[in-house]
Amino acid sequence: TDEVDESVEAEAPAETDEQVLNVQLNVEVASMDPQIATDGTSFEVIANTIEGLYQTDSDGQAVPALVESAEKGEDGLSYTFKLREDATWSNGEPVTAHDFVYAWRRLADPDTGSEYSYIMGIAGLVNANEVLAGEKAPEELGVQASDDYTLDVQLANPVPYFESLMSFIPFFPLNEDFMTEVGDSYGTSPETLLANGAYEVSSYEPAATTIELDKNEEYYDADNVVLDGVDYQVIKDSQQAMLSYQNGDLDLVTLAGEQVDLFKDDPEFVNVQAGYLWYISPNTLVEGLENANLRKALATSFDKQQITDTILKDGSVPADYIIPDGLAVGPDGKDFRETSDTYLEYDPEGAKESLEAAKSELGQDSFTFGLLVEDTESAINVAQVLKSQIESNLDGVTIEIEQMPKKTRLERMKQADYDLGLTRWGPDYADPMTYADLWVTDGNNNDGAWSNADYDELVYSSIDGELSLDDEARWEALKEAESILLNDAGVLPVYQKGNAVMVQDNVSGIDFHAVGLPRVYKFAVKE
Amino acid sequence: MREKILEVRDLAITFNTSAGKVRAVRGVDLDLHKGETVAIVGESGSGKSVTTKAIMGILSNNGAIDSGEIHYTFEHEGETVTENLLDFSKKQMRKTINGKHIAMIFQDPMTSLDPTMSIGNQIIEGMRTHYKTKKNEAQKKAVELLELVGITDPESRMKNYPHQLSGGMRQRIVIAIALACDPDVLICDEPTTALDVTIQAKILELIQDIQKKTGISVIYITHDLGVVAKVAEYVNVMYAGKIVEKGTVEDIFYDPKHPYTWGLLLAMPDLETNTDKLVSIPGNPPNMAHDIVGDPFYPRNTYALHIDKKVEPPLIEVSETHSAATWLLSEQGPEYSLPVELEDRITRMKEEAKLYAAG
Amino acid sequence: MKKYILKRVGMSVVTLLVIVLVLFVLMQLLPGSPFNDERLSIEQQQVLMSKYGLNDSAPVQFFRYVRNMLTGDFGKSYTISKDTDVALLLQNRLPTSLLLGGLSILLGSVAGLFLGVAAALKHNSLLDSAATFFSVIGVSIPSYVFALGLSYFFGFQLSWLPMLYNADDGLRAFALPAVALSMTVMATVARFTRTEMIEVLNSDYMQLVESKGVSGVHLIFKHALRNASISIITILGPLVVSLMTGSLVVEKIFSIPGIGQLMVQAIQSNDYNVILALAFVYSALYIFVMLAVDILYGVLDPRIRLAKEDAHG
Amino acid sequence: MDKPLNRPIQQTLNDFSFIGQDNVRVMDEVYEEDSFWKQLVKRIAKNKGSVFGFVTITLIIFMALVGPMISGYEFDEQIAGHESMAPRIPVMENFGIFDGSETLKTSTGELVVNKYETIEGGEDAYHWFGTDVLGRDLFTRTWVGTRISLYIALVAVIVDVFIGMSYGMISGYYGGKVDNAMQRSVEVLNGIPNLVVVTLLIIVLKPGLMSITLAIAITGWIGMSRVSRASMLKLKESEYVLAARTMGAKDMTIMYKEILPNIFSQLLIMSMFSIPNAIFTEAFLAFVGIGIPVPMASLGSLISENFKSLTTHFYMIVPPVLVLALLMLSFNLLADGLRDALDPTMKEV
Amino acid sequence: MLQANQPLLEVKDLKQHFKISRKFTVKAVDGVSFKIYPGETYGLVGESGSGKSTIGRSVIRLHDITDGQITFKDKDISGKMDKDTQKVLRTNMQMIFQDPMASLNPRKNVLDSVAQGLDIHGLYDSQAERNERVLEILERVGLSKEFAGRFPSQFSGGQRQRIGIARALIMNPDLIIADEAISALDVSIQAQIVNLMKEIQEETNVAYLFIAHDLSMVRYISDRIGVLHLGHMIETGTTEEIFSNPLHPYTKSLLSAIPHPNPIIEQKRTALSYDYATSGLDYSEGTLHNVGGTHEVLGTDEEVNDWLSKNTMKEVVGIS
Ligand SMILES: Nc1ncnc2c1ncn2[C@@H]1O[C@H](COP(=O)(O)OP(=O)(O)OP(=O)(O)O)[C@@H](O)[C@H]1O
Ligand SMILES: Nc1ncnc2c1ncn2[C@@H]1O[C@H](COP(=O)(O)OP(=O)(O)OP(=O)(O)O)[C@@H](O)[C@H]1O
Ligand SMILES: [Mg+2]
Ligand SMILES: [Mg+2]
Repeated sequence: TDEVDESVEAEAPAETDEQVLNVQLNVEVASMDPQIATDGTSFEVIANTIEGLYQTDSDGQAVPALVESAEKGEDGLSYTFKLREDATWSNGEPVTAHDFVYAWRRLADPDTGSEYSYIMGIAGLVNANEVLAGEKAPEELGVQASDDYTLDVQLANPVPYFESLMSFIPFFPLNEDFMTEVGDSYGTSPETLLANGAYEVSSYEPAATTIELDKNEEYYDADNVVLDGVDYQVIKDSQQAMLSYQNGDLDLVTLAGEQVDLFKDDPEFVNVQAGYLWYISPNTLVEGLENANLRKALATSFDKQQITDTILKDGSVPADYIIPDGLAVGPDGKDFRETSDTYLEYDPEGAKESLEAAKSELGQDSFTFGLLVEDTESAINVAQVLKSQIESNLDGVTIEIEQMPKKTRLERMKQADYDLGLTRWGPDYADPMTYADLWVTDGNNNDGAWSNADYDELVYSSIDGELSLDDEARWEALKEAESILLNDAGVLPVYQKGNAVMVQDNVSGIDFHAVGLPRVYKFAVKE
Repeated sequence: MREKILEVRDLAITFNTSAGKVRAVRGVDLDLHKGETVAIVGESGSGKSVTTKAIMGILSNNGAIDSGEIHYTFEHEGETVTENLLDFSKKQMRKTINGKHIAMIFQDPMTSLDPTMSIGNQIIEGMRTHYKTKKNEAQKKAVELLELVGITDPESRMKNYPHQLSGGMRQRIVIAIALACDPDVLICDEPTTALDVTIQAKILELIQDIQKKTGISVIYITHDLGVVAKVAEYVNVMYAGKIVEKGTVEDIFYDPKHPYTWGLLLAMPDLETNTDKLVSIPGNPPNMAHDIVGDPFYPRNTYALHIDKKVEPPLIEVSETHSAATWLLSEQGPEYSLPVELEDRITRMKEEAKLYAAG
Repeated sequence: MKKYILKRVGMSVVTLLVIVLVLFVLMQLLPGSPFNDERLSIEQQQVLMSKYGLNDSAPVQFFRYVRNMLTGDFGKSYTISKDTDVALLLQNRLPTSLLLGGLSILLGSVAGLFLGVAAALKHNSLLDSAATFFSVIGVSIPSYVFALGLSYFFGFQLSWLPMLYNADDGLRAFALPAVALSMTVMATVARFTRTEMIEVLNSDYMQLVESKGVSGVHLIFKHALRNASISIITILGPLVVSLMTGSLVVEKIFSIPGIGQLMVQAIQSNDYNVILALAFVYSALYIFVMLAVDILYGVLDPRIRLAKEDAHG
Repeated sequence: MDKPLNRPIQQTLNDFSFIGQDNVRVMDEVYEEDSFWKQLVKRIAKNKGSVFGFVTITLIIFMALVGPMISGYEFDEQIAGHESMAPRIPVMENFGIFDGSETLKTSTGELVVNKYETIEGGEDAYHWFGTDVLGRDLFTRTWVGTRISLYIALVAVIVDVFIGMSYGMISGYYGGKVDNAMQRSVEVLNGIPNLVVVTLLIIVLKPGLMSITLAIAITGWIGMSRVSRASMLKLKESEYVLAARTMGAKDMTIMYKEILPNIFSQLLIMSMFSIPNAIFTEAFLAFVGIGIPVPMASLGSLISENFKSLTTHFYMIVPPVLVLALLMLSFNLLADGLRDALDPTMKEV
Repeated sequence: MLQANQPLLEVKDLKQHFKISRKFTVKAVDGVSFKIYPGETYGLVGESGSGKSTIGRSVIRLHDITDGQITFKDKDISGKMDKDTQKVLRTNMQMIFQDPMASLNPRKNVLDSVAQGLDIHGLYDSQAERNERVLEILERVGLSKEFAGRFPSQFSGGQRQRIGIARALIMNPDLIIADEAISALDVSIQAQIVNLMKEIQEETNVAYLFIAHDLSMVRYISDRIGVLHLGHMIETGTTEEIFSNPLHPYTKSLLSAIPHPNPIIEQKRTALSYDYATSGLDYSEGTLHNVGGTHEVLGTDEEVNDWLSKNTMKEVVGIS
């Protein structure tokens, strides 16, 4: 079979002094198709092989990649991107503006069934929402190639974070000719994949537990790529992964819980911030939880610090906010969090007071709420601590943990068939809006049906209303929105996720990001 | 000249069971001469099979031989040797004695053949292990053997499996297996009890026939006196792990001395029996897991003496060939007469025999 | 025999269809859909549902599924490996699972037979107790504990064998996981063999064989084991299936691309086509193995073989 | 023959007279044998393995009942600061074992720590089996978990006995078409991977002990039904069953009054062999995250919980694995012993 | 034994076929007729597999019969029975079995085993009455009262068989089917049981269908005998008629095969052999011919005449 042939081939050069980075993945790649993939692991592998208009630098800022120069229209409603002409696909074809047009239309086309198609609406392209809804043809989307290397984009409203959005995988280009050639089998083997980035796939099959990437010699910036390749190994058991790391078989692993204790003093230990924010969504349709005081009591009754320090230990930090730290930089050049307040800090006394207030308002002395949790180790552990602390700090409140697979939890929450749900949200782009628009009335992910007219007003205006035209005012408005949400305890933030990773000391140059791509290896070096 | 080939002396065997020690055989003496047939008769559980299994060296693991000797005289590498089989290891037994010199036929033909092996292979197996006979030679001999035991179309039968044959045929196969390595002694442990009368008659005649042709010695175990009458020259009556009467067939049938033998003879109605009631031996045989004090038969014995309660009678010689273990025969023994029915029966039998001899 | 096998195969196909139907019904009961991620709007969910035909009525879906299945098309994966043919996933993962399962069955049953036969031959001896103890330990300790232990000692401490699966290592890659998985097989086979062997060794026909003078290896292999094996393969059948179709935990520990993990993932993410396909493979394998066991009975036991020949020409 | 005729014993004249007809037993001697149960107990008692099994199971049951009460901790009590503490047992600590210290193999070298010495009030704290990552006392949790596993064992036996046995018996007794249909159904059920059935079930139902019970109930009885069917097939042709039929006994009477008592003990023992299976199923469910709901614990869920700390805090997984293994071992040994005791022919060869 | 004119049991043209597979049917019993009168013993003999047990079981309705008619106490018991008929059958016809160990439920003590019939049909008013009757019957078969609480494993074979007889007897049956009831017992015990059965017959006038292959016992106990071969009744008549004048070649070979405890004769005698396949006979062609008295033999006219013309006893030497 193929497998055998490959192994024979792979055997020979393995002994040479190649610089190959060995990286652990937690889960298999779900798709190598930039418009279909949705998860971080797939994004990481795709981003190694395909490059978009922009890429993220080590500070998380969007820097030009395939784009040579960008021109933003006066009103912020149009962009003209000049593409670099030395970029080619791994089959020798040049990367052109048509590839972007093709990919974007594909993204928006309902027939593609891309789960990320809504991002086209976020990006604000003209006709995006109509195309998504199937009311207009994908060809009417506000993007054209005026020549091979010029990409014209029309926006329906100003999108301050548009350029940062362009480093997001769904906007990456695909070659139409190649796609028609391979058809449905795109991304099922190295032969059915094209690369225009730093690496190209040399070994891959769907649901593989090992993936091998080789340096892409055709890459326009190949001179700056030092590694000869990246080998991924899917290892789901963190202990086994750690043993392999200690064996020297891996260069990069993610640690879990208890392991941190053993390695936190190691010079190879690195703590990196991830964008994910974990919070409890209260279902305000449930009796009792419509009461803001009760929600507040719940929100302030657990010790977030203890959760992050003794349970998670992975660099997660308590979240007294809902817009994560390090997500977005405002017009003032400062991180959102730097200039905004904190809310709902752990305050057992205050919690008790709120509870008393709630009790008298509701005329009820005891409350029992179910807490939906998905069945991952950390979520379950966190839930147990939450239960224990809420129950000990709030007299009369009982929490019943209901654990289930993620899909089931999502379904239950979508159906509003829950009391409290431990859930999370990861940013899609570097702007507070990626969180703020979650809790507008009737919002798609506003499972708890929290509703506040002022909040809605602020958010909608920031998206495409008046506020969208004024960056500073918009920034302030989003801060205000956060305060409205959290002062009313519309959600109960718990922590912002961090990752504890180990990187061998002979490895450097790996970029870790909180938004978009978690890890970028383009400039990685292994001595 | 009678040539003694097997001599068992004072053989005692115990089994370890959850119910305690079972003294299955309690000092058995047995002699077998060349070309002759010795029958062992007795009730179920009297120790017949155990005795012969000990001779074959195939006692089950929980059995132990407490005492005794089994002297066997055979040709070994051209010489006639006499060895105590009990000194042989299991391995030696399998290699030198089993099959090659002493072969055995078991009670139930339905279960004594390996269901997964063709009968041909089962027959040649012994030859192949003992004499390393070439396969085709062994097969040729097997076909001959099948013919000898009266199986028609032997070639095609070789390929059959046990389940394809009737009980009578299977027993013939077992006999063929036993004869395969030309043994000197054939032990038949109730070879016909599981078969019906017509087939039984044929098998018995077959064994007699083979004996005539090959001069093999046979130990024949049965509880059917009719069978004994048909096949045996010498008879040992066994009760509760001991031999209680031994003698020639004539001795046993026409001049029985032990009350147990009387009982056995009478329990079987012959064609003239017209009485309302059969004469039966009352009660049940003793439980061998218990200690036996005195004569184990006395509780069932209408001729029991007081001494039977205390002392087990030894074998007392009546004639050169005939002896019985009953105090009735001792010098101090009381006067007694045979049961009337038995007297009648014996007279009748003698007359019958005379008539028959006359034609 | 041929006719018999044909008949059995026919019956198996029907059984298989019923199984698929049952699975289909079960699948309808699963809460949630594969497309309920936070980021999907209701409209988009609908788009995806209709893309995969999940909005059709259950009978329509069922018949379409069966029709496609007959042409080797198991549909596409919805979430695990988005939009890839499930057949391709199977093609990638099944051989590994089969190989691993096969190896551990082989290892386990050889070791188990050995232990069981030894125990039966030396019945009630120290060896017997030791074998019993081993086999009880084997069934008492979860295989993943063995797996991690083996991995730690032989992989990490001693570095003799690879801790992680890598196709390039060939059979070496299977050494540790196969041993870990084989413990249960060994234990089960050993206990069963012991019981069966004792019974067979005790049977009338073994006495006849012994009285022929046959002993040693010949006695054990040609007669005892052959007869005992008729019932041993009965328990081996289901074991083969469950091992061949992967052990989730051991796969996880050694990072083996097998179908055990895939199955759990599929169930948890409502990837119906993958669940169905894997379950189908399982059932087919089960039925196939049962058929094989049946045929093997015939090979080992002439009573069965010949009875079938008689009954079916 | 050649033995001395008269041995030197005291003989009176009377000895050689007839006892007479009267002394002959007309009524029979009984074959004195202990009753079935007495024999069984005797045989079991002789089997060291099964005695060990029985004693261990009794001990474990006792500990499961009493253990959680004597530790002074609640099973779900998370003591802040007490996370991941090594076992510390009074008296033993004086010998340098179980004194609460553990060796951490950090990347920068081995490190002996004793949390009892570093945390506030730690000197007086004793966690006999240590604590888990959430700071819960493992001794308490282990025995609470044992309760669940024992409960599962009980469920397995009950299911085996009620569903499996009845199914097999009915199938075997009626035979023919009934049997055919019933066996086909079993085949279908068997053809569906257990994992799928069980996980689907638990996902469909509300996760919890009830669902686990049900899951075991649905899949656990098939083996037993086979065995009981086989026994039924064997016994239904036996003469005493025929005897009952000739006297006009009803089918149900025959099945449950005549046949069942004869196979019940065997089947009960067989069902003991399904206990490990059930406990493993539960443990497996715990492993895929749909086992017993937290913060409850079963041995299985404890193993899978603490498995994650195997290379960091080795001691955490030891108690549940040990108890589980002991439990399995004991059930197996006991069942083995019982089976051998019931079938003495096997032991005596 | 006085023969009342009215038969207790009448079996007419009984057929019992077993379907083994689609193509293959065993005709275990293929058209057998006979009658049993009150208080008599009817012996059924024949080689293994000839259908003896099958007849016994069909008569007591353990099988659903394929064809034919069975009348018991004037009631048709060959098809579906109403409640009354069933009760008559189940109480008035009883069976004792071959294997004394297997025919008793090992988990039931003697008391319950023997009382089984009473229990099933609720034939007592009080527990005391039930136990009373069991003890009575136990005494009758020669078992001490103390045995009532014991279990079958605690008895010897002969004792167990007595329990089996007691169980049948307690129902006061008119007919007892004894299928090889003594074959598994030792000779010495056989005599005890046969004596017991005879005594009981004298006392209660019960009739026996006595199935056995030990011809000397059958001869001793039976009033009339039926010889079965391959599912056909080939010869029937009084014991005297069959034994003194066996006509059918199979009967002859059967009688000649009985070994007699008389060594001088036995060692020289060989049994007659008979093989259906080579005999040239076809049982399904023949009809039952009465050859005097109640003596009937199966065959065509020619065959029967041929057999009659030969002096039979010479061939079966040693029989009388
Ligand atoms: N393996 C054994 N374990 C325990 N007891 C045994 C064993 N084999 C035989 N016995 C006992 O030894 C005694 C003699 O048995 P044996 O088989 O020799 O009797 P037998 O005379 O051949 O009877 P049968 O006519 O029933 O074959 C019996 O009481 C029997 O219970
Ligand atoms: N339930 C059954 N199914 C199929 N065949 C049967 C069944 N019962 C009996 N037979 C067959 O019917 C034939 C007659 O059997 P039956 O038991 O009546 O013979 P028998 O004369 O009692 O023999 P034996 O002397 O061996 O007891 C045999 O070939 C037997 O295999
Ligand atoms: Mg015997
Ligand atoms: Mg019969």
